[in-house]
Amino acid sequence: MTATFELILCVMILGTACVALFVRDFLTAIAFFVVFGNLLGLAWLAMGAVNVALAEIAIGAGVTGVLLVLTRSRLLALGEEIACGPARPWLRLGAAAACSAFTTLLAAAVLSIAPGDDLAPVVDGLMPRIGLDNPVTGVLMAFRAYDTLLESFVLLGALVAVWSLAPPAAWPQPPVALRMADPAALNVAGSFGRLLLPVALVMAAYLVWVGSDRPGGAFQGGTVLAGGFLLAAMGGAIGLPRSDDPRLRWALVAGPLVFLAIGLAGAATGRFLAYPDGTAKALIVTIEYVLAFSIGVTLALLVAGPPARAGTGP
Amino acid sequence: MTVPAVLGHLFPLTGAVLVGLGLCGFITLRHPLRQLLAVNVIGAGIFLILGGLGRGEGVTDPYPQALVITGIVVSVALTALGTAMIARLSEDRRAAGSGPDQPKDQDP
Amino acid sequence: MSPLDLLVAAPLAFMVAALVAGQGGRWLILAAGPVMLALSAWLVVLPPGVAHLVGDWDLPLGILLRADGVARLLVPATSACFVAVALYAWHEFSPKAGAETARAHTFWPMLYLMWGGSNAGYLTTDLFNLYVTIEMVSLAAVAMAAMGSLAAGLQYFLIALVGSLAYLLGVALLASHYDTVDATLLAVRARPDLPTLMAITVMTAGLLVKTALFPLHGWLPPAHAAAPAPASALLSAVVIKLGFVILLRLWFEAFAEIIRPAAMDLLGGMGALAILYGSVQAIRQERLKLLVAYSTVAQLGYLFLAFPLIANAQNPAEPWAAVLVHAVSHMLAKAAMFLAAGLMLKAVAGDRISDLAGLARAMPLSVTAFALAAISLAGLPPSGGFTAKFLLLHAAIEQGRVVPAAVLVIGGLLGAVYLFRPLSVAFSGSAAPAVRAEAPLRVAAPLALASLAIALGFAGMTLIELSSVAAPPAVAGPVQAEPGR
Amino acid sequence: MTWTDLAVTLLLSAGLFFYAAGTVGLLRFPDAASRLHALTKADNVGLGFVALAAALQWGSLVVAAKIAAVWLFAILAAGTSAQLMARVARQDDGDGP
Repeated sequence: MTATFELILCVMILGTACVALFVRDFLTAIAFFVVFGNLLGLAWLAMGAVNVALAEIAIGAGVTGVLLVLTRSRLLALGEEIACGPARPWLRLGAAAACSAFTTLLAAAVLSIAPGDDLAPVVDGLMPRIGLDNPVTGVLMAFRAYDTLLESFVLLGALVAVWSLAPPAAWPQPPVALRMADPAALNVAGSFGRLLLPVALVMAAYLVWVGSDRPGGAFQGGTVLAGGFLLAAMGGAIGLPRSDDPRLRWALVAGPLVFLAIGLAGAATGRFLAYPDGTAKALIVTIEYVLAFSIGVTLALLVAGPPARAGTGP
Repeated sequence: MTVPAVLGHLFPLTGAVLVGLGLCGFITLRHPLRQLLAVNVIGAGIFLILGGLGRGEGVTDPYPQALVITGIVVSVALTALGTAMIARLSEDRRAAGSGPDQPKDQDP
Repeated sequence: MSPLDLLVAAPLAFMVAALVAGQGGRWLILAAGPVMLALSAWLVVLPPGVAHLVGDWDLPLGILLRADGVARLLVPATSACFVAVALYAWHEFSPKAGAETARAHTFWPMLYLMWGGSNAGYLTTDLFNLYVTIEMVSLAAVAMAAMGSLAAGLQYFLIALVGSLAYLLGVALLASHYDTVDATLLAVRARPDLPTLMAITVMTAGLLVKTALFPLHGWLPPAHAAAPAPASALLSAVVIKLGFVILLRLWFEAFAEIIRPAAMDLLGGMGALAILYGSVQAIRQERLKLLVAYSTVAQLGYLFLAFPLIANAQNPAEPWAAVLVHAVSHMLAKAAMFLAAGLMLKAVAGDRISDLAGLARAMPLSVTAFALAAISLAGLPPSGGFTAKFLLLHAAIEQGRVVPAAVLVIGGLLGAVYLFRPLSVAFSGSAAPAVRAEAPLRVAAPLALASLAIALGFAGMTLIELSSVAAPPAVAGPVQAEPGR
Repeated sequence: MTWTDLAVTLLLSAGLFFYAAGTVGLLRFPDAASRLHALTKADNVGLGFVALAAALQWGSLVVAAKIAAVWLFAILAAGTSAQLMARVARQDDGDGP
């Protein structure tokens, strides 16, 4: 029964991926990509990896899908075609042959690796030292906190990189407004956004809180928060900030900064990113709350794009 | 190879095929936005390999799970940069007019 | 406290500070420069074998940081490059009231992100952690390349993205197969089976794309040539070195027992072709920055030409030192050359080599910096470049390898040819063009870097000693104890 | 098979029926407005039945409350997006012949 379900799931994942990649119309491609992301989320659920399922659906399908849709509409507004003609036959044939050969080799390599959760006992053995129950949060925030610290700076750096693309004379204006142009539609979206923003706040806080012991965490919570911000911005309930707004700057850096500061405090008393005995849980939850907030703001602004000259709109 | 053994590898194998499909898409699709979508499919395939091979009895190893979450966040950050670059490039080309120098910018 | 942590934490703290400071972000280099140079010096003088686990979480879960010879040579050179580039960029990326640009504000946080990312990459032995650091560096690099040409930046971005994913695929296979991604543990655990070979292949291919080894170099010249001078300097000097360092870790540490001599020869052959192709292309260029960019393609070849020489040497420590000295001196000389070229081209308001006529009289210091950098790049004595190429040639002759020896000699000659051309134009011409005086800092930065590249030629023994600190067993020989925990 | 199991099965079947009906409507109805009508109304009823089945199966009030919240938000999202899509569809019709 389970095997049948997983088999059907995998076939559907591959099918939606094929459509998303090779269908002519790009809007169809994006729609199938989002479905693909949600099916992947189901696959992660089937594997018992709820943390990843949440991240995949919220970030992989959700945020990436929104990014693709927004970019498509911006390109269309500029009159650019996205559905380009098919590649030359010999190129398609060659690519198909090369990729099949590569896939076969990769599949053979994958088949010769025995699946197993060999590190799970190691992680479980270390969990009592940090006082959390969710082992994934343990790995992310303690055993491999260094990765997560650098990753939070990758996210922050991506926003700075996006800002660097602002056209001349656009700095430090806000990005192109996300609010809907049609007044009636704005009304509908506005009441939805106003209703959902507080719900998203509560939901994000909840996700971070349960993340210590059950699936959830800073990245999942931050993404929910970003979704709330974006919906509110589309409905005109909140405006987008100027990129030189000091409050915005502090909101963006707060998470990485607190993480770095706690890491350095650990270095002062012993080891970089080590949590003194008994304080691990409190410190981790603190980092996660501030980090989730910063991630929410950063992701929302990443979707909004670089600063734009006032008066330019889609 | 027995059937259950293949079933144990079901998700990683799907991941391997996704990597191949995405690579094929990256090579044959000419528009950067579609290439970006293909890159995301490759990434999803890699994560499926990583997570699927960490699958034990009932639960999945938290170690690869954490690596995958980090990978997903990094890849969304890069996707955001990519889409912003694509949109800005299109704006610049529009502003410059579709002059004769436009094809020069495209990769051959 | 240990410099291993602070070398990463400090640039990231400065990135945060630059974001919060906004307009004043560029002033931070006055604090960051001394701090980072001091930390680099501290790293160099640490006792050998210093290494520790982040947060004291043990392997295979945790992440090991280590002060080996590679880090001890590359971290200080990287810091020198960043400080010089930042001082040079001081005026170029300054927010002017009324005409603020996005790049004046965003250049500084990205500079610190790249700085922290490079240092993190040199210091860690964890292959997944290296993936995150690669992306930190690429992100800033792509944005800097896009400041010159958005189209070239986008092409670079897509190629770098596929390169990193190939690397990540290899990491995924290794993580599932060996339940660790630490290079020091993999060195013990790795077996020559299909998943391992597959992982090595895709990781190497991905890193070679990012390092732009011929014939995977296509994206480099347009991106590096179009960017603003400080960005070009960082891209050519620092960014591509990270991929090379990871390759060193993979080929000589994690999988030293597995990799066959034929693979080493293949990589060496690609390096030889890169030297010849890049040099010939550099000779053919009419634009100065493209010439310098193709020179990067050629100089990268030397790094890989050395791979089989290290693997087959009686005393591998010598070519190992050579390749690291070459990486360091190329870093300093290439950054100096791009900065000097930026000044020269700005002065004549052109981008062709023929525009430079008579410039040696108008801006002697900048042309001198260019010339000093050229001496090191062409491998003329006394310079770091000479030390490196001499050691490589010595190793090649000792092993009786005619082809690498010939390529080394021919590459040196071709290098002299393409580097001499812009200089001869600059020294020619009877009238000196009228040139606006540049700020002293901007003139001093390339001159200081180029002088450092020359000075390395007098520090040969020190460099060779440094390079052998905590070297992997494949290089240091079996007597050396396993890298410390 | 207990009475709970029977009820769950019945509820699930009812949910599936409404989902199928909604899908048939999406495929067969002639214009955008009626397709949206099929999608939002039928599917939300279907989701309601499935949610009820899940809550019953779980047999915990807290979980039932959570599932009810999920159902409410799904209805809200479906209603809002249907409104927005209908407006776009009407504008497109107005532009057309």
